[in-house]
Parts: sequence; C-alpha cells; structure tokens
Amino acid sequence: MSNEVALTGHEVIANAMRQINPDVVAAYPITPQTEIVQLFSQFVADGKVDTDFVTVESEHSAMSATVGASAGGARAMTATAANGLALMWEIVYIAASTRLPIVMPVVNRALSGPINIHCDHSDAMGARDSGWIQLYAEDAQEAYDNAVQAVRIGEHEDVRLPVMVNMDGFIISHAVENMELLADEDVQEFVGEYEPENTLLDSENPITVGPIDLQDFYFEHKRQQVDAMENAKDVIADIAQEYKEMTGRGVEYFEEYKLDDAEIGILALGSTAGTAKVAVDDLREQGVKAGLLKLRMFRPFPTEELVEALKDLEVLAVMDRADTFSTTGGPVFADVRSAFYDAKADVEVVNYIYGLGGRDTRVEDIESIYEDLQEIAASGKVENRVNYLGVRE
Amino acid sequence: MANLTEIRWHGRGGQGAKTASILLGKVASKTGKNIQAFPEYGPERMGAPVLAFNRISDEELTVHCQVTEPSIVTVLDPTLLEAVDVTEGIPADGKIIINTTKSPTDVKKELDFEGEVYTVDADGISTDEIGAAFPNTPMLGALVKVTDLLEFDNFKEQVEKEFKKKFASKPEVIDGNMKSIERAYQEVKSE
Amino acid sequence: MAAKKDAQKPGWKEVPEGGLILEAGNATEYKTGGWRTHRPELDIDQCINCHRCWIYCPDSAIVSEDEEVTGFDHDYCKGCGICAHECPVDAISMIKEEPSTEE
Amino acid sequence: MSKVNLKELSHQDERLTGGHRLCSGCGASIIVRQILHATQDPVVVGCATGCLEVSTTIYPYTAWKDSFIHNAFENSAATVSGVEAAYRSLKKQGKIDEETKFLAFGGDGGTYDIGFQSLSGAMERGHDMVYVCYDNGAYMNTGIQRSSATPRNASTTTSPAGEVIPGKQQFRKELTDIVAAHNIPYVAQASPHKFKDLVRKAKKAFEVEGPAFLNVLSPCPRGWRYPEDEAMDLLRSATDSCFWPLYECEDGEWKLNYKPKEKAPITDWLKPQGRFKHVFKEGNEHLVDEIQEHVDQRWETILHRCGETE
Repeated sequence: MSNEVALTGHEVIANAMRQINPDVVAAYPITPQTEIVQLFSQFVADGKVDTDFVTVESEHSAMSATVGASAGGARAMTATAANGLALMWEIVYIAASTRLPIVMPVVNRALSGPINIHCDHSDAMGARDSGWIQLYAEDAQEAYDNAVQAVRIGEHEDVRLPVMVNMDGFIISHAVENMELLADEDVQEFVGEYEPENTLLDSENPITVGPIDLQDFYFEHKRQQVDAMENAKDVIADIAQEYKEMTGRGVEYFEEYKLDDAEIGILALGSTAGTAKVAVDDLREQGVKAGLLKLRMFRPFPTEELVEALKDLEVLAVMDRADTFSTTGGPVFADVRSAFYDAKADVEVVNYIYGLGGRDTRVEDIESIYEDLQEIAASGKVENRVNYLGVRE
Repeated sequence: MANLTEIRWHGRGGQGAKTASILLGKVASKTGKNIQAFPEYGPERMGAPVLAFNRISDEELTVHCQVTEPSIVTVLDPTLLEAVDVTEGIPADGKIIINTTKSPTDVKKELDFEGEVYTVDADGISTDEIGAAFPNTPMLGALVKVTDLLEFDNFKEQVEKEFKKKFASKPEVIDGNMKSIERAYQEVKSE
Repeated sequence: MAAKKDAQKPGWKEVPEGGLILEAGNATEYKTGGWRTHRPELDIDQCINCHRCWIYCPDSAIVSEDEEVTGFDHDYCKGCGICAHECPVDAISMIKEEPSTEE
Repeated sequence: MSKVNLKELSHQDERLTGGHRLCSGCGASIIVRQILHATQDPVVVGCATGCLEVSTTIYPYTAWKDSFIHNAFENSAATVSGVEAAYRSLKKQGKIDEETKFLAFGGDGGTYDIGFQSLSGAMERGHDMVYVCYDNGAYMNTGIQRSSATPRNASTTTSPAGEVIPGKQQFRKELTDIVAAHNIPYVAQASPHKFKDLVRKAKKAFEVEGPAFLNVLSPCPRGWRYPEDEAMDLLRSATDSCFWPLYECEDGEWKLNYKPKEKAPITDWLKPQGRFKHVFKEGNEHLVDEIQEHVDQRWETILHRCGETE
C-alpha cells in the first residue's frame, strides 16, 4: 500500500522520519534543512511519533546527543546542512568510529565562505572520509527511498555504520514533485525493530563507550571500519533489491541511463543527474551516442562496478559539485579516475566542476559538456582535464 | 518534453506566489500530471519581488534547473510591471496573466509584449469574497481558464480538497476562496 | 607488520567493534601498585574504623569488611599517603618501599 | 534525607575500581567515588575528555562498573542529554523499565570553557541529569594550561608568572552562579574534604527531577604543586579562607553550608601551592592583597544571598 502525492523534499524526508519513528531525534535548524526540523516538531507535538525530540543548542550538540542516544540503544536520527555539518565535524567521525547506525539527512548546501545558502556538495564531500555511508538522490522520491533503506543499512550487523542521506538543497528540498509515499506500516515493517547488541542502558551488562584508544589498538579499530564499509556494499545491494521488490523502485550503486551503446558519457550525482537525462534524450534524438551514470552510493565507492559499467566509453566526464582545491579536480573525479588506473581501460576521463553556490546548471550546460566530449573523442586530445562549467571568465 | 508547460509566478513576499505555485502543482498532480513547483530559492522577504515556478507535463519530469523560458507568466501584483521585467524569456506565443483593473490592450502596450495578455481584478475579487486582497487563489482560476492545462470542474474539486486540508482550522474561508476562483475564471479578460 | 610487543595482542577481527569495552571494571587487571614509593601500614589496634581513609582514597584501595578497615589493596594503592595524613588517630604510617629482596 | 554515615556507605560496592591511571593523590577519583556512593541505582556516566576520562578508560581497560560514555571534550552534557533522551523514549515505549540515573563529568576546561555551551543547552532543556564539574583550575590533562576557572595570579603553562606578568590576569569565572541562573532545581558548590556535605549534595542532585549541577573543587598535586598527601588540608584552607565557599541553591533558595568560625587569611590557601609561589616574592604583596579583597567581596555577596547578614 502506498500513495501518490506531491510533496516538497522537506515534507518527504520529515514523513520518512515520521514513518521510521525513531526513538530519539536531536536536531538544530539550518537553511535549507530547517523545514524538516519544523515539520518533524509538529509530528512530535501532535503525538504522531514516539520520538523524544531533543532541541539542542547547536549542531555540535545535535550530533553529540545523537551519538549518546544511539549508544543508549535508541534508533537515533538528526538532519543538517552545510555549516551545520561542519560544526558537527568532530563528532561525525566519532559516530562512525563508535559504529553507531545513525541516519542523517543532509540537505546539501555550499559550505562557507563567503556565506551562501544554495546547493552544492561541498558539505557532504568534505565529510567523505569520515567513515559514514553516503547516498545521493536525484529527486525527493530517491531521498525518501534512501532514508528508509538507510535505517536497515546502518543497523545491519555486518555494517553498523552511520548513513548520510543527501538531498540537494532548495532544488529538491524546496520543490514539490510527484512521488510515492509508502504506507506507514510498510515502512515500519521494512525497517523493523532495532535491537542493538550493546547499549549503555543495559545495566546488567554495563559497557564503556569511547575509551582512549592508543597505539596498540586504534589501528585495529580503524581496520574494522574499512571492513564494515566493504560489507556495506553487499548489504546496500541486497536491501536495494528487497526495496525494489516491495516498491518497484530502486537503484543499487548507480543507475545506468542509455549507457549500453554509449560512446560518450557523464557521471553525475544528485539532482543534476535528472537534468542530464534530458540532455541525453536530446542528443540521442540527434543520433549522438550519449549516456549517463547516476551515482547513488559514493561511500563506500563502487570501484569495480563503475569501471565495468563505463569501460566501453571513449570519453567520460565526471561532474563534481564541489572542488578539492588540489588543482587536479573534484572529489568524485579523483575516485573515478583512480578506479580507471587499475582497470587500464582506454577511457579518457575529464572533470567538470559545476554549480557551486547554487549556480543553475541547465540542460544546455550539460549539452555543452557532451559537445566537448565529442570533440575529445574525435581528436583524441584533452585540452583541459579539469573544467569549470558556467563560471564567468 | 513535447507537452511540457513551464510557468513563472511573479509576486511580492507575503502575497502567496509560492503558495499558488505549490497549490497548482499539488492539484495538477492529483489530476494525473507530473509536476514540479518551486520558489525562487532563497530567503523570502515581505514586500520584495519574488518568483515561483511550475512545470507540468504528461511525461516524467527529471529536469532540475530553473525555469528560464516560461510559456505562461502570472503576475500577482500590478506594481511589479514597473519593478521587474515580467516578460523576460517568454516566447512569442507565450501568455501573461496579470492581476490588474486595466484592460489587456493597455497592459500589452505598456509591456510592449508580442504574446497574449490577460487581466483580472484578483484583488477586487478576493476583497469581495474573502474580505482582503489575497490575489493568489483567484489567479489560479484565471490561469486554468486561459490555459488548457486542467479541466475546470476537476480542478475545483481537487482545490477544494486541498483547502479542506489547508484550512482545517478555519473552514469558513474555504467558500470565499472557492468563489473567488470561480469568479476569476469567469471574469478574466482577453484582448 | 605489527611490532613484536603488539604481535601477541588480538587482531582486528577479534577485538570488539567501535572500541567498546564489554567487561565493566576490568581495569582491576591493571595493577598500579608498582607506582608506589611509600606503602601504607595500618596499626589495627589504633584504628577506630572511622573510615575517613576509605572515603578519601583516590584508588579504592582501602579494604573494609563489615565496617572494619582491615588493610590496603596493594595491587592498586599508589602510595599517595592521604589516608595516613587524614587518619585522626595516626593508625596509618607510610613506609618506604624497599627493592624486593626475594630470591 | 538520612545523614551520611561512612560505615553504612562502606557496605556499598565500589563503582570506580582501582587500576585506573590517575595521578597518585588525584582529587578527581575521590570526588567520583563519593558521588557514586550517593546512589544505589544504575548510573550511566558520561565524561568529557580530560584527566578523568583518559585515565579511567584506557582501552582495553575500564575502571567503571557502570555504563560509561566518552564522546569528546566539549560535549559531555550534550552526550548525556542524548542518552537520557534515549532512556525517556524507550521507557515511555515500555522497552525498558528500571530506574537509571544520568551523571556527566567534566573538568573545568570541559565545563567552564569549551563545554560551556553544551552544558548551558542541557541545563536549559531540563534533562534529568547530574552534571559534576571537577574543578582543578586548569587544563591539567594536557600540562596545566590556564582555563577560565584558573584563579587570578596562578602560574600555568599558558599564563606563566614572568618578569612582567605575574601569572593569570583574570579572576575565575563564577560558573556555579551562571548555572544557577538557568533556574534548574539544584545547584551546589562542594569539596570532597567535606565528604558528608558532598555525598548529601550528590544524593539531593540525584533525587531532584531535572538537571542538577555540582561544582566540586578538585585538588591536583601536579598543577597546584603541593605534597600529594596534603590534599585535604589544602581543601580545608580553601573553604576556611572562603576562596571556595560551600553553598547550594535549591529551587531558587540559596543556602550557605559552611561558615568558618574564623575566616582564615587567603595566604593559608595560597602559600602551600607552588603555582602561587611568585606572589610571595618581596614586592608582590599587592598581589596577595588583591586576591584577598576579591575573596572578601565575593564572600560578602554569598553571605548576603544566603541570608547570613543583616
């Protein structure tokens, strides 16, 4: 049982949270996440959830309290964006290393400075090495699907890691789109009861969480985190399959769009992937063999699977809505290009940094990338490995 | 995207441009359309000129950039005609619907605009029916009239459902809102 | 490769996840008695069992059984001397630890 | 509330074991033991990064017999807020049924300074927790750097007594008062040498519904520089000189808990401590005077507030 509705990304995520009915939510408002917190507060006020809602005084405390709640055996969630995520930073790492299955929607927004409230991925990309699973969504529907699945992924006994559910700020969060909400009971059944193995609140079996971990054991604990990430790949795929059986929707690691016979392709994540589909359709009508790979799972990174999906392209453009300032390209580009090194596939990989601070990225902009790719395919020459799309010269 | 309709709403912060776009989106969605409704991203300040947008299509919508070439533009406040270029990006066969007491011919001249111009006194209608100037709901009636996006009776039925949700705490305003939609639908003027 | 000293310790597949310690109070396996330079000695005849030494001990090292102070847990006593200093009847004295003469 | 009887308390299990690695003669573990003896319920303990935390939970060992969580330096109060929220939620849902107490520790660095916001937030929200600051007046864990709890003219490694500047230039922040301004049910200042007072206050703090805050003076032989067996003497001089008044505020009612028969001169408190050595150099008499003056003023304020003056 599900129902078709038209909702904002905010409403969708707040409803996912209502349906998940977490034991604890500790959150602080920040543009463009604020409405999630507001809507969820109303659910709390109206008694629609059992959640103890902790209205913390900062994001640092939001993540700190969420860690405390999760260590206390609660199913715990928070949500944030940009500077809020930055303020949480220290504890974001602690949540992962303590192996707490916290689910956190992140409404992606440019990280200051200068201050800017609009969409890019500099917030979440900065946290790419924090040990959190990261899922990205093309639209509100996928953000919802990811949020529901994230609970199961994070809590899986082979994983036990926190999950960031990313959604483009304003573009998705503030837009109303058609989507399908599952019935409350279906979500409840899908996520199931949370049964933590160890909790602070089991006085029969008291535990110590977060001890000082020195040279003799720290490295072993970090090695375990990598192992959990490795396990997460199978778990994410399995849960996506199960979700697909229930809903007919679902992407495992990525979606391949007209990629089968494609000669040139783009890899993108977030809402831009949707815009890129329109560009691909236009080009296909003109007889251009263009394709698209929309990445859903960025952490862990599906190295082999990506190479397998992209190895027959002549040229691939990786779109990054954030820069690393390494001067050698964006974060997604770095991983994709590294993946191709071992594969020894004959694919030119170029990078387009785009949309920083909410700069609109239109179908024409994406078509211009495909034009570049056609030129590279024809000439065999790459003039600029890293390109800045839509920035004024 | 052959049957894609893109709409731009002009208003002032507080006039309900965003609400109107969302209401239109939600209602169109109920009639089986694929829709998007979104405000111009950013903080909304009372009185400042604001924008909101719709995309309505029979096909799935994946595009996520801003609307730059709307085929329909709706202006909630006549004073905006002097403040902003409401005709920006509208193709030659586009339509513009304005809340004003002026005639379409006069406005067309004023705007130096090639396409179709429609006017309706949404302030007057809402003042009569709701007791204050809420131009956004009557403008929806006018918009349905001048486009063939939605079938009017079905539209009204869905809007009423939305109003019942939205105004659950003050059901007395539903009738006035419905009447103002009906009147704007009847009273919108073309050249 | 792990250093020789650490090679005996459990590997990453064996230790509990997330740095959890599942055995509450297992610090007792770690003896801090070796930190001591002076050792408290109790004159049981003098002791009035007021338990001031017990409440002031930083190392939970005063042994009390059935409301009687019976001595010290030398596994943990670090020899700070607060007990001796605070004893109202001077029943505790601090004796310099001698190097072990055991063969 | 029943009187605190040490013999009775001695029947209770120790909840902080030996084998922790705090300094010989450290005040923090004395405070922890006294506070844990004030309840028989299971406790979840949170602790800010600091001496207490790094010395009691060195992986794979823990000195805590209760559940314990350390998260980071500045968030002991927020972390315990979260655990307490989990408890409330799970209890409401019938998933757990026992009584549990929540106890957060922080040093003065983790409480007065970097953890101040987190503390304020937790107190304002009204979580049912006892927050204990073990105040040793500097960042002792990392080598005695000054904090906003460091007394004026104390020499620390970041406010050293030099040729020109005689140690820390600011008087310490009155954190107990600031927390009291949150209008929480119970706030008190205590010291472990007055163990009956401290255990009683801890019992009260555990008993009240909502947040309670205890600011406890914690002797540190390393940072204060005194012979470690003299910790309690030093604390006595702290309360006898009125440098560290013992008082409490219950539901807005202030009460003085200890009034020395004769107020001791501040030099009794300063002199045994190496960190104040420079104030006794010839020509520095004014440094002692200004400390004395400040303590006198502060004492008057407290007496007045507690209704001890006409």
